[in-house]
Amino acid sequence: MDYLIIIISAIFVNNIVLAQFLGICPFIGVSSKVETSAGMAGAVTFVMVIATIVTYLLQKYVLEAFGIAFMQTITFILVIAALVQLVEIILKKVSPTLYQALGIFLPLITTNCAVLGVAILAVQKDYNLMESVVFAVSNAIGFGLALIVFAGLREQMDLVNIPKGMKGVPIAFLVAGLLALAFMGFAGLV
Amino acid sequence: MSTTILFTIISLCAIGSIAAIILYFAAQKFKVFEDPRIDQVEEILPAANCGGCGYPGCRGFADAMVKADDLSPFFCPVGGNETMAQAAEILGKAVEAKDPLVAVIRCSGSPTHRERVNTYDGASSCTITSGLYSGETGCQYGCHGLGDCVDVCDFDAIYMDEETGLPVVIDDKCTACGACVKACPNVIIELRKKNKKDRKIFVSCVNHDKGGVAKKACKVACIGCSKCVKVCPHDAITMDNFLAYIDPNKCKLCRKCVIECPTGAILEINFPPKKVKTETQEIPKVKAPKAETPANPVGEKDSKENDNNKNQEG
Amino acid sequence: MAKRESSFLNMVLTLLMITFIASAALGYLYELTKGPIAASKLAKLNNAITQVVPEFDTIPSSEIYKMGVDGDTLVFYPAMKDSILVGTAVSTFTNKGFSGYINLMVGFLPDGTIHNISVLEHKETPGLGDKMTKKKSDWSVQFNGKNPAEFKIKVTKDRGDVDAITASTISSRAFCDAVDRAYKAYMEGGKK
Amino acid sequence: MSQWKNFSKGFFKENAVFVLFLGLCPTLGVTTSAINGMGMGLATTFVLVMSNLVVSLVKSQIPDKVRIPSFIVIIASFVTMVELLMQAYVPALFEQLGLFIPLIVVNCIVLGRAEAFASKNNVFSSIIDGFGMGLGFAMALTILGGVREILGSGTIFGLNLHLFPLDADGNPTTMIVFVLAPGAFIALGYLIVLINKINKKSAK
Amino acid sequence: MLKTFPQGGVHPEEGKYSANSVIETLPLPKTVSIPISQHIGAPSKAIVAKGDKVKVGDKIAESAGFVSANIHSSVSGTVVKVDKVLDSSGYKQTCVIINVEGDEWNEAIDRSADLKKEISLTDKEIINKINESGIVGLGGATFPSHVKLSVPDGKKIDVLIINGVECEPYLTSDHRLMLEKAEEMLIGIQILMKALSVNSALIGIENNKPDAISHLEGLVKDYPGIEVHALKVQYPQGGEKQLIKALINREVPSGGLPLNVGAVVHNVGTAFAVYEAVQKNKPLFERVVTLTGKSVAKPSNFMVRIGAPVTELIEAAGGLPEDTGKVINGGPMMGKALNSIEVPVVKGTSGILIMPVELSSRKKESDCIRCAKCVSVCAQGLEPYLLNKLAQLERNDKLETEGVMDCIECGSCSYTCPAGLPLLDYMRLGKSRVSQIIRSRKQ
Amino acid sequence: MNKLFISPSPHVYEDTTVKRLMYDVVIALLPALAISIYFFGMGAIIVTLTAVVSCLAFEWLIQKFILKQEPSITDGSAAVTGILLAFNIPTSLPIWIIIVGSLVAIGVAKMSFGGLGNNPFNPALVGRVFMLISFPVQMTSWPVPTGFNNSYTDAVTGATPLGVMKEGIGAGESMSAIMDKIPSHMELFYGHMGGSMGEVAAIALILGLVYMLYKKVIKIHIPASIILTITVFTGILWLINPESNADPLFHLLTGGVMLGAIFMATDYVTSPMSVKGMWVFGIGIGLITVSIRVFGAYPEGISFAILIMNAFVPLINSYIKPKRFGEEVKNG
Ligand SMILES: Cc1cc2nc3c(=O)[nH]c(=O)nc-3n(C[C@H](O)[C@H](O)[C@H](O)COP(=O)(O)O)c2cc1C
Ligand SMILES: Cc1cc2nc3c(=O)[nH]c(=O)nc-3n(C[C@H](O)[C@H](O)[C@H](O)COP(=O)(O)O)c2cc1C
Ligand SMILES: Cc1cc2nc3c(=O)[nH]c(=O)nc-3n(C[C@H](O)[C@H](O)[C@H](O)COP(=O)(O)O)c2cc1C
Ligand SMILES: Cc1cc2nc3c(=O)[nH]c(=O)nc-3n(C[C@H](O)[C@H](O)[C@H](O)CO)c2cc1C
Ligand code: SF4
Ligand code: SF4
Ligand code: SF4
Ligand code: SF4
Ligand code: FES
Repeated sequence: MDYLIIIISAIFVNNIVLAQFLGICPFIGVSSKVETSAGMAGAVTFVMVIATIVTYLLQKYVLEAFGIAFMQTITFILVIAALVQLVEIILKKVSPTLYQALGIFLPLITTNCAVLGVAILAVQKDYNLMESVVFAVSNAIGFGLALIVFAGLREQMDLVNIPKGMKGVPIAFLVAGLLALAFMGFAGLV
Repeated sequence: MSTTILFTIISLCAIGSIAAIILYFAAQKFKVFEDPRIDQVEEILPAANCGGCGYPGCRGFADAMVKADDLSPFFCPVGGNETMAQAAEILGKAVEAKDPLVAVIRCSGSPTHRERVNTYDGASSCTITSGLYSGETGCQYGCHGLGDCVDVCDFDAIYMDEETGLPVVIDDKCTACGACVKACPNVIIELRKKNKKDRKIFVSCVNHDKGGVAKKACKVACIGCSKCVKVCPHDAITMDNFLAYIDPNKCKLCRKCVIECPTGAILEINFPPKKVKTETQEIPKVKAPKAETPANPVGEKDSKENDNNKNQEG
Repeated sequence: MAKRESSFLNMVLTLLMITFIASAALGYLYELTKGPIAASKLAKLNNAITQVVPEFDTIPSSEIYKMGVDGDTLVFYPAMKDSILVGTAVSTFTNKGFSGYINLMVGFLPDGTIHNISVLEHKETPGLGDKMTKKKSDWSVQFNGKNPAEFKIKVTKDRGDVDAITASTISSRAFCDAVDRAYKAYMEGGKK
Repeated sequence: MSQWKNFSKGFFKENAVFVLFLGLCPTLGVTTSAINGMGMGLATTFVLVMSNLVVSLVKSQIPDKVRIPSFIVIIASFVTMVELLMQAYVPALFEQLGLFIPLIVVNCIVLGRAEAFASKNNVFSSIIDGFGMGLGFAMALTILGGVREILGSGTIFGLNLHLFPLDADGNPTTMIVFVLAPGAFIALGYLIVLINKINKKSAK
Repeated sequence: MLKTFPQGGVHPEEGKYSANSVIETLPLPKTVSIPISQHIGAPSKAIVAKGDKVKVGDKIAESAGFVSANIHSSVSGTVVKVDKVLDSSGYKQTCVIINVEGDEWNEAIDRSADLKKEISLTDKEIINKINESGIVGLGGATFPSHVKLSVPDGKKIDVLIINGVECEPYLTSDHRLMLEKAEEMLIGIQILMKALSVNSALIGIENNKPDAISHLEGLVKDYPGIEVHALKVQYPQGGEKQLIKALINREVPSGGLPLNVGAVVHNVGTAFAVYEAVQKNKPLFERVVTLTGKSVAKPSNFMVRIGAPVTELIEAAGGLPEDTGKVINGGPMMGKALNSIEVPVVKGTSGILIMPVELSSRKKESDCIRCAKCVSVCAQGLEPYLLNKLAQLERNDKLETEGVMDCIECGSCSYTCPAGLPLLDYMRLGKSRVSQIIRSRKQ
Repeated sequence: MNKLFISPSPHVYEDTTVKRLMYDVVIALLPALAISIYFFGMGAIIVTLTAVVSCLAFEWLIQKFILKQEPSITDGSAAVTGILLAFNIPTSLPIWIIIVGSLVAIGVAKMSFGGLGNNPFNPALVGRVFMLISFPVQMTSWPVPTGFNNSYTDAVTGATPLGVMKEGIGAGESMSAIMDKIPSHMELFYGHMGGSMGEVAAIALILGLVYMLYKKVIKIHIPASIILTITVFTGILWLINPESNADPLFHLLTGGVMLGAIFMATDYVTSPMSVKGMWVFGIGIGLITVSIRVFGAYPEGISFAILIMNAFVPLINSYIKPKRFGEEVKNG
């Protein structure tokens, strides 16, 4: 049941993008097409899960063990940056097709606060390893859901007559706002 | 030094070194070579991504140029010779200067000259109209006036003149990308040489009908009388199927044909006024000094109308 | 200035240098700020205690005792004046808030009467649930001077005596839940 | 480029939030009030200026391949410093800004400026650039925070403006949406339109 | 329940004013101008020149390829000139202009009125005869009929479908033909069956022509293998894909032809023309044309010589109404608006419809309200609102994947759109762009 | 002779226009309006007038002065939005809040996207949800239906049946005890209950549905799929435990299910284009509505459910297509 709560909370109620404001830059930037959004969502899921596991271990067995929890930010980001590179390299070797699909998004993820944010949140919430993983996966799904729905909406925006001044990013924000408004309905679901 | 500081240093350095080692191997193993000149060339291109060069976007063009041995088939109409020279310099290759071009509209069939015989009531698109029938007038070759060319111009260089119902090119803004030429279903727009003072002489008509038919449909039609061909001292004019064409490469802008044309189908643009046949002119020639392109479109229109003080002797 | 080459040694050395300097600086700064950070945390705690119990002359935060309740711990801070217990501040919690966890400091007089309440931590919605804080509204004042023995710590909808925050029954319920938990623990054995 | 231009571009022409759309998470996340926005903006400015300074100092010593990791470490150090300092001296604000302080590290503006500007320019220009971009960012956040605070709480910098009618309990009936997530997006959307208009006008 | 196609469709006001007017023969015009391109495919080559004398039924232009058709003179007289004249295509096209002198027929033509039932020719000979006689589909597409009958090796046709649907509002030429020339038509169908070597033919007729249905049902008893089917009234049932689906529940694959599902579709008029060509040796030089319209004094059906000017028909039907706003070659759903009434009748002219001014302009256009009415009326299962937008934005790749090439240009979407959008206009634009791309890809 | 008109085919048009469709919706809404006025009196009139007038005014002002288009308020869509907005709010809502809601509905949700036909979210619902979140107190003070009266903001308020149920379940009461406090199903059917002004009378709304179906304004798929899904979902819950879950009929007759399913989910602009898509859309709305009602914080969820599914419409449209003629054969 706890896992269910984590999942529903992360995907719908406290959606990482629409309620927590994490990963907004790619949300706005990489969402003009549904297909690319799906690729981005896949890449984020991948990195987010691995990063959460690694940072969890780092936190428990290095930072807390040595009493240097204040070094969280710097170590986490270093690890994430290295990890993204590593993933890129391994992927290139192991699965060129997957690399083709996710490759272009990987560099973008380093500076995506969603990954760092989820890693830090998992620690803050005192989750155990399994819970952290579930938390990361659900957040990634929440991110993907928001991104793909949003990309769908933006594709439609290309086909309608948006007033000149609103075209592009402003209308994207407006759509995001209304999407967030709709998602408020999930409030209290957990 | 306290243990905290020590631990801090040790752990961070350890993480740092691990990262560095990983990155080093990454750098070693997966080198991807991309010619840095592509970036350099792309940087000097106008980034209009208009496709006027025939390549998908400016980067595609840069890529193709870097790979090519000979730059002569390449030309960026937006950036012009200057850009091409820069690109050549980066690539260490030679380019020939190309004459700058500008789009001209080869139809003067405004409602006063060309009577409307039908009313079109379909989608506002020249291509759609032309698929349907020959147009609202008796001339099946002329401009439909629904502005497909205006829509495709990325540089706002064409607008529709409300009075004549014909498109007008703003020479200063036109980059000769050729988008309008492709868009016009009746091939009315031509890219012609642009000389220093923007002077041009051309037959502003595309009607291939025989003289009588053409003249009946439109007062300023080329009737294929060949007078201009005979009078041209430079052999610049050819006659094809009752339509005269002035070769811009041969034409020396002597203006003899303009006077000769009985219908006024030949336009001379941006010439000082001439005192011939003034009495037959429909529109008095007011030669305004060529205005700088003003920023707002309304202004543009005004200045353009001055630019187009055509010799319309009907 | 020529760039350094990306040779293996250079890369590792550079990163090592940077991480070394960075960590040394940070470690040093941490040592420097450790004191003030702890102090400011303590100040916050003391401030909260002072708000919820009558005047005292001891340092309650140094005489704490704890009690495990409902899977978490309540912390008690007895406040004395002239060696007489004037009140006890209880740090209590609830997970039933609209957005989960809420942390309150409830001050009880020795007879169990609520002296005052302050909100330490909450994530309730601005404009709705956050009216429980004193900064936003006077709602929580209704608890002051009430003894839960006769004043039922439940919202009126649940047949209690507490008027809920308008449109925020959930937050109000949660608030009552936390106060009630503190009261029960205090009466059960928290009184020392 | 004159230093003034270098400084001022961050406010309008290359404003991180309104024009470049960078650093959006803190922009949306912390701007429930003007003061929060300003605090976050200033914290970012500090990191930006310091990292620009350090990066432009050491730029020639860093091999290309480890440029990004090195920059990240430098930036992360300053972020951690801000964290520690704020925790120690402005704990209330620190609590309000919460998660978004460590996230300065991934704020694309900071790394972006280090990459695009400081690693190519001299120390002085880099500092000026950092100040310009940072204060521009702070300005954007303060404006957004201000708008959201006025509409959502009826106050500005905590000052009650008495804009909204009071309800039965004596609290102002404000548009709470604006301090919640949807309001952040919507307010920013319209602000961008406004700034675009102003930028276009001033360009003429 | 009556058969019909399952998806989409509209039911415009029928307006069949001329349904009860017996086919009259139009008096000979003074001159005719016969375009040398009246069919889909390569334009034929004129084989007469100025000054030549021709008789009715003489070949005046020769087929210029397999997909092309011969053109025969519809009158006797002198060729005045071969020149470009405005025709119903809206453009000036090469026409043979003939001054009518008397009415002298080519001797080979059997002008007797008797019904000739037995079919003496073999299948190959029939097809040759049809080719020779310049027969093209009279259902509107004017596709050379012999091409459809020449089934490629490896393909098997098992049913002939005769299109007597006439789902276009106003038009009644097929209806009258089925009433007045039923026997000839049935023999024509037998000829076609023989040419295709099939032993089953289905005639599909919409239920709004009960007289034609009962008339034919009475007659088919004598013609083994031919069946008459009444169909629910639903436009565009006459489209061959829809008709095949309605009658034999086979679905012509996207991009495919009827022969992919073993069927060939011919119009009733074509069947009649085949009868005349094969049994009477009479090439295609006249056809039934409906002249109708709300304000037309005398909505009529005429037997008209190809090349006769439309003005003559209008005169014969009581003159051009005062309030004329639009003159349409064909029906209101698929017909083509004429930019002049001086143009000649051609093989594809099944009717001339005169619309009053108040019915001539389109609805005011506004933004698409996404009501999905266009989607639900599209018999091809397309999404016109989307294709319209994609065509405007020139998103050609997407247009292709969204199936623009499947559009049969029936016009139901434009007809129904409450926002008055010119959906079909853009669909055609999209189709032409995409087909260009497809063609260039093949090269 | 006149100049001949030339246009590509077709040359005849159906006589439905956007205007006609919209006014048909207005007509279909009249029975519900009448019942609201009967139960809520003056308040209903004030609220409806305010909403309609301000929606029309905002649309006109924005088109005239900001977008510089030709105003098109006569097309009736703003009036529909206005009426539906009014139908979704209690009849005691202060005028200024209604005006703010109209501004959000028209200005933010509709005109910012370019007006009729371009908005991805249902304007009236955006307005309503905006108000609900911003002004929860006012938006949840439901006047008691008393028969025609002149009270407006001073109306006596009470809880809606759904509110009573949510409270009751929250307080651990049994369903039968809760049902005693709630009007009978028959009363719910003709609208004798507290709630938003337009949602109370199922019978009037169904009358509107019948009219719109008859006039071919809408198709049955969306309302049917929503109602079916809610029936099945709540039916399952009810069968599992009738003491803590209300029966399906109760769920259908209370709250905005009927209003939402008939008038708001069917908004052309914000609903899918294909029949299959409409089913997916309706089922989604049904599931989310019940989830929010049963598990969420709000007693009623249909507004949110419709808005959430509005967001999915583009995806539905691009992945759930009508069956193309000749398609299977090609693939097979
Ligand atoms: C975004 C949002 C935030 C909310 N925040 C709270 C909250 O913090 N506290 C609360 O009690 N109710 C909150 N609610 C309202 C509840 O959903 C619920 O309507 C209310 O608590 C119960 O209604 P009542 O208090 O009017 O009886 C919120 C609603 C929404 C949509
Ligand atoms: C929308 C549409 C409607 C059509 N309606 C008819 C019709 O009513 N009668 C008809 O004979 N052909 C109609 N056709 C043409 C048929 O598809 C087909 O081409 C014709 O029946 C073939 O016979 P033919 O070659 O003998 O003309 C229609 C075509 C389309 C696309
Ligand atoms: C390029 C082309 C090739 C065709 N080939 C055949 C064919 O081989 N056999 C056949 O029965 N019909 C053939 N058709 C005719 C079509 O099936 C159809 O009858 C014609 O396009 C008119 O149909 P419509 O009136 O429904 O548009 C062909 C049509 C085209 C355009
Ligand atoms: C059947 C139908 C239902 C409608 N429902 C709504 C609605 O729920 N909310 C609304 O604002 N407008 C509604 N409208 C009006 C209009 O379509 C709507 O304002 C558009 O979304 C504006 O672009 C409806 C119109 C029709 C025809
Ligand atoms: S006028 Fe024509 S050639 Fe000139 S820029 Fe515009 S589209 Fe290109
Ligand atoms: S020049 Fe060509 S494209 Fe331009 S308006 Fe005329 S017909 Fe259309
Ligand atoms: S005759 Fe010549 S000038 Fe006149 S409309 Fe035709 S093309 Fe244009
Ligand atoms: S019928 Fe017209 S308004 Fe309706 S969806 Fe199709 S194009 Fe849009
Ligand atoms: S600030 Fe850019 S993703 Fe968060």
